[in-house]
Amino acid sequence: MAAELPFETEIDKADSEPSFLVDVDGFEGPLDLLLDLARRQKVDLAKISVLALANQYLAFIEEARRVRLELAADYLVMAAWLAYLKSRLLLPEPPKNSNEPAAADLAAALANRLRRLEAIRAAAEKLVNRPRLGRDVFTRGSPEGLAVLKRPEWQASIYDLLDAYARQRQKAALSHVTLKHRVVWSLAEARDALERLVGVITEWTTMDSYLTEYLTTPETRRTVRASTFSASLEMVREGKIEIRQDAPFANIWVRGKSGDVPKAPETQAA
Amino acid sequence: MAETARLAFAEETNAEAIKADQLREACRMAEALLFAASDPLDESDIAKRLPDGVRVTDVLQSLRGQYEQRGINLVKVNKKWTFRTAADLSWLLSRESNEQKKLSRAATETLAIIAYHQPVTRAEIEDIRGVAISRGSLDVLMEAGWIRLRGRRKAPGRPVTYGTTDTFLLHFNLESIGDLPGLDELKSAGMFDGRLPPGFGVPTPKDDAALAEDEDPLEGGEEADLFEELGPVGPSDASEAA
Amino acid sequence: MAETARLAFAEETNAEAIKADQLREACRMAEALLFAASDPLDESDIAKRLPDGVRVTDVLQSLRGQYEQRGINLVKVNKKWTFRTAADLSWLLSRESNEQKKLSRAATETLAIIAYHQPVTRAEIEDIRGVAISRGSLDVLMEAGWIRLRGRRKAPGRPVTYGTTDTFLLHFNLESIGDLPGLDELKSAGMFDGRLPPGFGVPTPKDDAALAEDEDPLEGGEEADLFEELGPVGPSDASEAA
Repeated sequence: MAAELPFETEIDKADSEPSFLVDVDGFEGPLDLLLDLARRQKVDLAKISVLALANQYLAFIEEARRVRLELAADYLVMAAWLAYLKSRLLLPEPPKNSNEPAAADLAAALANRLRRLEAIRAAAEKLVNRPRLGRDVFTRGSPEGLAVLKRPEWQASIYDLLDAYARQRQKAALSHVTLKHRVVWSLAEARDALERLVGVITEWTTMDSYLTEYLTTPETRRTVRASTFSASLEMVREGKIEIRQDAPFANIWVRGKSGDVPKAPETQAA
Repeated sequence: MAETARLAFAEETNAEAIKADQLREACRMAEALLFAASDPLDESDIAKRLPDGVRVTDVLQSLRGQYEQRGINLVKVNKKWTFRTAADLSWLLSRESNEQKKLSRAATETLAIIAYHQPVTRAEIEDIRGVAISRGSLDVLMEAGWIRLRGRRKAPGRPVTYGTTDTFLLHFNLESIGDLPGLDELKSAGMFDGRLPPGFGVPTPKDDAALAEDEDPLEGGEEADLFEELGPVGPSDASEAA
Repeated sequence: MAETARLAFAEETNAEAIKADQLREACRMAEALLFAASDPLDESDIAKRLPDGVRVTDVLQSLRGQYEQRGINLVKVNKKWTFRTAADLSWLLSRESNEQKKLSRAATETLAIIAYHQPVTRAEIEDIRGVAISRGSLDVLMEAGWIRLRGRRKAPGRPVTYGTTDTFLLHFNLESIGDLPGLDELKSAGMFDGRLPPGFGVPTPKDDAALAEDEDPLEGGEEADLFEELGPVGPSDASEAA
């Protein structure tokens, strides 16, 4: 308690100062407010009178209440704590063996917090006032940039290669089988060919000899014969040609019916 | 005798001349690289592109010296090198168009606390300021790329620890975190006792990628999630941060 | 008399020193301006920002001289000034790095056909594949150094014939092209299933440098032109090749 005495005069002075502006908006919390109040004592924070500070803070809160200013809860919590601290500072120290911390220690801890806040504020000030990139100092306006050219290194394994080859060949081989379409002579084709040929031949001729040109493979032979025979029957009906067959599976004979030759009876042809 | 001595001397000076030539050429190369690069270059990246037989540190020290008095300077930030305009010419170059948003007081103080006390938890920041940090302050600092989530404190609740980034050093022209202004004053003031946990009291800021003894790593992908989890930015926060 | 002369001289040297200082400072300023500018600067733009009493041409000439031997040079382009990396160092600014890429399926298939059926024309490859080959596939194979233009087929249109290279053998670890497995080996390796039509065969690949009987040589310098003539690589080709 004795340690606090030298500051009594200061406390009075501080108390007698005109009341503060009740404007809590400008403060970043109770600690900020306390720091501001402490600065008004115009002494080193190490030598601050915590008791005076507590009084000032409590007076501030009182004033705020008087004008019915809404205060954030943490301001009130701090007020309650400071009221407690104040009472501890004013009352005689409890016996040494008590579990409660000494009032002087509590006061010192508060002073330390204020000093710490002040110190970090000073540091923050110095930090943000350094020459800053994009505000005070600048990097090159148009750097060419360092390019890394990516050169592809193609990778494939022999397995990939063989697999790809076999798969393609197999696919192609199988698709050839399925896609192979049968050659079919249409009736119209057969008739066209027959009409062209009978114009020049008036003698009996085997049908196959008309068709030598088209009978190239066994497969085509079948379709050409079938279609030609069908077409020839149609042309016989129209009286354009005559056909005859001497025996089953024998050659079929064909001859054109020239316009001036009188029409043979149809039965003759069969 | 005299002859051999003379020859040896001649050889020596010759070797020195060659070495000087080599250094000069390496300087040209480093210079070109640093000028062309759009970001600060790692010493090792520069070394890779320099000819064998020259030490990259020699080259960079020499270059830094050559540019010391010029309108552009070579600066080192956490082992990375970059050219910058000289700080004293800031008046000449300030661009209005490029004006940066002024940091709020809350954001400035939060940044300073993170810078000087890192690795530091949110609760510790709030303890120093005596007030809760708004989401907006952390958002702004995170967005600027100046702070990052480092890990989790090995303590009840495993709170996230914050630290600064290389971008922070770059932006504030600091060669390393040890160059923070006023660090000595803060240390000698010895005021980091108070109610902070033991071990927090010695303010040697660390922005090592390596975690501190009392830090655990963040889990994979946690970083993004964590930041999200801080909650949406409210209008009041945003206005404070601006 | 002597005294005044001495004074005058002192004054003169003093004035000169001041002038030199002024020029040096103006150089610093111009240097910083040119460095930070995102575009080349007009002389008049620079002049506007320099202190009165210095001639911008003096400053720029002096700067140009100072940077002449350095890794970056001050150059005048279209009446505007800018810093440029020294031309002899431009090779430094790009570094090649190999990037391993898997060959696309289309390219692999094309390569396989060329390997087995060489000398083979594009039309023949397409006939076997049943699909048109994209320019990209041939490009990639050519770029990889695995295929080459061999000659021209003695046939209508004289189409170019393709074959494989030694690089191809090296990459696929083949001692010679004859080491490519034949039909029986492919069958026993399970590459073909049993449903092969009768008469199905796999050619015995040959990559002789000597032209085949039905091949004509390419004319001199034709190789490069031919490749060009295939037309530009379209984006779709490129993506297929990747």
